[in-house]
Amino acid sequence: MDRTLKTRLEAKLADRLTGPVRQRQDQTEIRVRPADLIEVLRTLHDDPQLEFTILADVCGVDTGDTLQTVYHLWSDETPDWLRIVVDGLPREDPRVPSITSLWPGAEWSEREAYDMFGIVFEGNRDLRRIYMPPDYTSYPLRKDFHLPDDSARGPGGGVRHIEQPYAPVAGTEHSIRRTVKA
Amino acid sequence: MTTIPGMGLVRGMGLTLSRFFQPKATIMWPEQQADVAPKFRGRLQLLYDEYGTLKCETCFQCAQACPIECIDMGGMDTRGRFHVHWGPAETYGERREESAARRSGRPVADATFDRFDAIDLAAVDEVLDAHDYDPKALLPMLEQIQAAYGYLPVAALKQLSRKSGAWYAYVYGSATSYRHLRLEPPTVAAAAPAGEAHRAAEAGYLASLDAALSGKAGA
Amino acid sequence: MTAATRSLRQVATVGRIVIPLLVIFLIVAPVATVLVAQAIGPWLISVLNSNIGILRFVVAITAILLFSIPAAFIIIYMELKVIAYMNLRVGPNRVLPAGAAHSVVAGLKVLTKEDFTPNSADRLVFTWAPVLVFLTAVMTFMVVPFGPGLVGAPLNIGLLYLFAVGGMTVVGLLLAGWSSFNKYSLLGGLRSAAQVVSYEIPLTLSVVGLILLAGSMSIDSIARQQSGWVWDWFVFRQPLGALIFFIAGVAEANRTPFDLTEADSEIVAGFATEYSGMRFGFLFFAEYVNVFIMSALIVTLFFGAWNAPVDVNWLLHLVGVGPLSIAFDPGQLGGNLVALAAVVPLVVTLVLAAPFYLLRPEKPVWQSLLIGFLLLNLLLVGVLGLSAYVDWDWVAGLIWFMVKAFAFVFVFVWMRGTFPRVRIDQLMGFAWKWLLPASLLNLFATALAIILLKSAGIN
Amino acid sequence: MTAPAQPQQHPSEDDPRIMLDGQVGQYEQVPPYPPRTEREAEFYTLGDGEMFLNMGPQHPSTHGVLRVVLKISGEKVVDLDPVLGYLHRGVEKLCENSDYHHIISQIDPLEYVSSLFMEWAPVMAFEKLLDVQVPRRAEYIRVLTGEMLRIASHALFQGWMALDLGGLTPILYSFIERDEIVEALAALTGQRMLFNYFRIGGVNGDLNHEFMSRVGDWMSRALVQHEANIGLLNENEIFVRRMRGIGKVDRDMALRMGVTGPNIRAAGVPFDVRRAHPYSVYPELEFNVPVRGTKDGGDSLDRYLLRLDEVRESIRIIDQCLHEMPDGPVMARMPRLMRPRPGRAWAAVESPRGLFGTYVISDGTDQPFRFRVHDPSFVHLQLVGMLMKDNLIADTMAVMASLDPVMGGIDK
Repeated sequence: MDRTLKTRLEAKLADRLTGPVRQRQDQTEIRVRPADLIEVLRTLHDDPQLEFTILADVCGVDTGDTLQTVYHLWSDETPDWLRIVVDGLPREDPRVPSITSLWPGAEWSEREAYDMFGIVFEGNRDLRRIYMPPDYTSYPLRKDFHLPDDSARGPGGGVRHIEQPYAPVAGTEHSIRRTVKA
Repeated sequence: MTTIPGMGLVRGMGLTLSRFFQPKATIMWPEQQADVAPKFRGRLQLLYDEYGTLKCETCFQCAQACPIECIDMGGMDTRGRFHVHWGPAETYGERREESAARRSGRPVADATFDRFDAIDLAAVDEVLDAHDYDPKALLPMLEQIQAAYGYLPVAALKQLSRKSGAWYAYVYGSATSYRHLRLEPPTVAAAAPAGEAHRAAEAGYLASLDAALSGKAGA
Repeated sequence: MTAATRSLRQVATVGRIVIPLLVIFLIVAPVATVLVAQAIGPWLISVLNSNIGILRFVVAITAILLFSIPAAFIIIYMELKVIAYMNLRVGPNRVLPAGAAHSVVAGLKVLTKEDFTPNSADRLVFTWAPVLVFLTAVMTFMVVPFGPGLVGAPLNIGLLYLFAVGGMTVVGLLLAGWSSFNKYSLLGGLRSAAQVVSYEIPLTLSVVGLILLAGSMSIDSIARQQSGWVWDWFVFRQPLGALIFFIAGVAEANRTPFDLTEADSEIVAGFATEYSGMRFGFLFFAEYVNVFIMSALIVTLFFGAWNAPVDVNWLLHLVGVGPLSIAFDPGQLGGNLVALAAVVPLVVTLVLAAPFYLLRPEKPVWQSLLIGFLLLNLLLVGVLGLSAYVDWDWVAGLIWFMVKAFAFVFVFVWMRGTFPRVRIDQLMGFAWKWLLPASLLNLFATALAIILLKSAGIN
Repeated sequence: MTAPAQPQQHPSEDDPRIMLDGQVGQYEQVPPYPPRTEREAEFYTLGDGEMFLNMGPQHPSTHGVLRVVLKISGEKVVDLDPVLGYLHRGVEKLCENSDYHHIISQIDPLEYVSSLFMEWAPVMAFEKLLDVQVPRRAEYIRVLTGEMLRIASHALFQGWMALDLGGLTPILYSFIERDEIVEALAALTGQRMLFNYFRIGGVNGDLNHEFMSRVGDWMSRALVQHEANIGLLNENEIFVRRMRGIGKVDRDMALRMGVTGPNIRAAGVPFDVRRAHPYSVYPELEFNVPVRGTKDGGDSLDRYLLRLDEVRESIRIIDQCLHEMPDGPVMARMPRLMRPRPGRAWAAVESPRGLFGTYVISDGTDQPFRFRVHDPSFVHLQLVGMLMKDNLIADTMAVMASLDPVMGGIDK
């Protein structure tokens, strides 16, 4: 845990953070709003005291209620990995600005997140499905995607046609079986 | 790169020529078998006894012991109740066509398959809550689940396994070993004639056969 | 009716077929032959004599066609085995000892495969392109001298014919690539067109110096001028020419490192992508026939053709013996010949078998006798071969020519086992920027040297 | 009553009906659906004298089942569009529905050339979630086996590289070199390819005699053999001329494109996760991070040579591991059933291809709620599109091979 990184982040980003800077083991986590994302990343990249030059990962997360995008950064100035979480994206129309203007290499990762979660990255020049066929309609990594056989857990929940939306069961208020407090 | 142009090419050719005369690395399989490490773990296979009978008794102990549940079992359980299939259905001959039809997206009329459908699991969760998710209280939990549903749906067993952390093999083994627990709904027997309807021609043939055989006695 | 018919009725069905056939072959056929020879023999001989050119051509083309197939098989086998050994593998090893018949079996496999034509291909061209490729490859054989006098057509413009016909291969490849209706094939065909046409120029120019030196375009004459010792070969008078010819020849034969036309990691199989069955077999064979022709040409033009590297006669003269010749006519032995033929093999067999019998008395006698008989055969073959080598110069020439040609085939295969492939722009750049100037330089230097030597009065 | 208007349906590429009705394929629009993005529309519009060349998914040199659509003008590549997904099996979804033990075997075949690294990153992430201290001996064994596999992977890279340039022989020498290593690892782990050896909290089984004797045997000639094998290519003029100057990646481009591993070090950036964010026992070991490339970046040849430098460093690390291997247990005391408390963890290792990371979210059950795999090949393959502009078709293979992608990792 790098305490100086915490104080620096609090000083530089101040009100752009939507929550406290969380630290655990070798990871530091901050949360920002979608609208602030580009500015925050630019500050992190350009600031001489932060200099997060390497983008390690871009991914989407479905918490069961809302969607998130998560970015992992590395800097020579700190021994910690920095994680930026953009949360609170609505399930119906998740939109987040693309960071391809800063890291063009994020293009395919954003395509993957779009393919798997349906998150629309505004500004990505080539936002189309990357793994799934072009006529595919659902988003497989979302929690409401019905898995054909619940995987390795024994006698499957039925081998079904692969793309069948999860049918809500009468009497339950919502169709997602697992959620996480994000 | 070397200073003299072409020298690298010549040296490369020298290397290949020297390799031309060296002993070869090929193993002449099958005359010569590869040197396999004693720890090598290859394919699983079942053993036969000296009378040629399969030694496996479908006791599920291996499946329970396997840390990553890579062992699959297929066949009838010891009480001859129904087919048990773990893993991909197409590995078992008798289910192959059915599975192929299902994967093609066509509807398959199969009463036994309904037991794998998703159900309302609120009752299971209540039972689990009441017993503090403790797998030690497996039998009371199974009994209460059966009381709630009338039988033990597979989805309920899976939920029980997932929430309590007990291996599915363990849960399933317990559920099948007690006579008062049942995995099929009590109405399955009533549903059997409905299954006959799928085989209309056969039913008609059976009816006529029945008439031909018992007609004299009936009349 | 008679005893003969009655006894014939008693033999089995097979006998009823075999006995008349035997009668025909043993009695009727010789009699008929003699009669026919008596009747139309002189006329037939006069016809053949007056058409000796045509007869020679027919015999030559048949022999060459028959020769090209096993030659290709041997080269394919060599390629498999040599590259395998260089890769530290064993290579083919299942069909016959050391997999010797592997390529033959592979050829049979190719014959049995489906002959597939793509839907949108130009059927006529697609069908005939492999034939054209194979034909041009075989046609070049016509002027290759396998030994003194062993040449299909002793043209006095043999070299010109060779380059003219050899250049036609590219037409076949281009047609094959174009007619397949496949982009990979098209690229392969165009690549081969560009490559072969570019390398044709240095290939031809590098030989012009040699033509000046030899003063002839007849391949036979060029070969004869290289007789004698190793240093009489043209490679020592035209080293640059030989190098350019070799490099350009590798490119002409589409071999590594210039095998861009069928670069499998880039354009799958080039012009051959859509071919299957025996049509693919033709393309495949043509490639290896081309390899043999290139090696044969290099040997013929620069490495002494059929000549042995040592001047045997000179050596013998040094020792004091005249030209060796086994002037032995079996006919002069007369009746003794029969006795010799009856006794000598028997005696030699027994002599050869004796040590095996004496050393292993526990084994049955017939084994030793069999070994003795086999050894006798080996001995006979060796003696006959040796006498043929000494007595007939075409046998000696053929042996030396084949040894040298297959040595160069080995070099081709060796290069394939070692080198990666060049890029298309490097390939073209190499041809036009390096090989062409170098071959021109070679030509001017040769011409200048000849003029200077002539004016100085030497030769 | 009229039926509601059907949305216009464009047949899928693999719809069998497409082969039955209508004129088949040849003059059909490519691709058979309207463009979805501007980039796609731009790419699939042909200029003057250009044509498409569909390379893959079945092609001798696309490293698995990659499909690349090349837009070419003669032999020159104008633009290209890699199409992924032919090997996609949804490993993230599979892992989210497997428990923590299963994941190790689920993720093993991901990048089948260096599968120990695929186990290492998730295992590290789970250990962070569970707050487990891994025994030092286990860490040393992990480093030892990992570095051996790195050598095997780089050896194979060298052979592939030559094969893609048309050289037939080096791939066999590479496989012989790799075979010795995987045989040794098989003596330790029981498998030759998908080792399934790392466990949460340690490794599955201690070093055994056969492994040690095989390793000693191999180490005694590893360097000599390696030097002999690379002589075939490194001094070869044809090879060097084909590799030099193509696929140049400069420092800024490498950082912006998210390149990691040997590819970024060949561009002059000394970023190596083993040093940049040390994990396991790497801080205790002595080794250099080789860097190549000039001021204006590194080309394909630099990337090739850098991997050979790394092999030498790996041999050094293995030597140190064998000498300094401490005694002790190889597994921490772990509960059989793992239910880490809710939280998030990210762990990254330096795989032979670059930064391989996993991101795990736990919700308190025995299965991860979200399991994210970051594969370096996936990022590197993007570069091909940028590097290939105005190069030749043959260079596509050279550049792609020098980036060393493995389709199993890219398609997940």
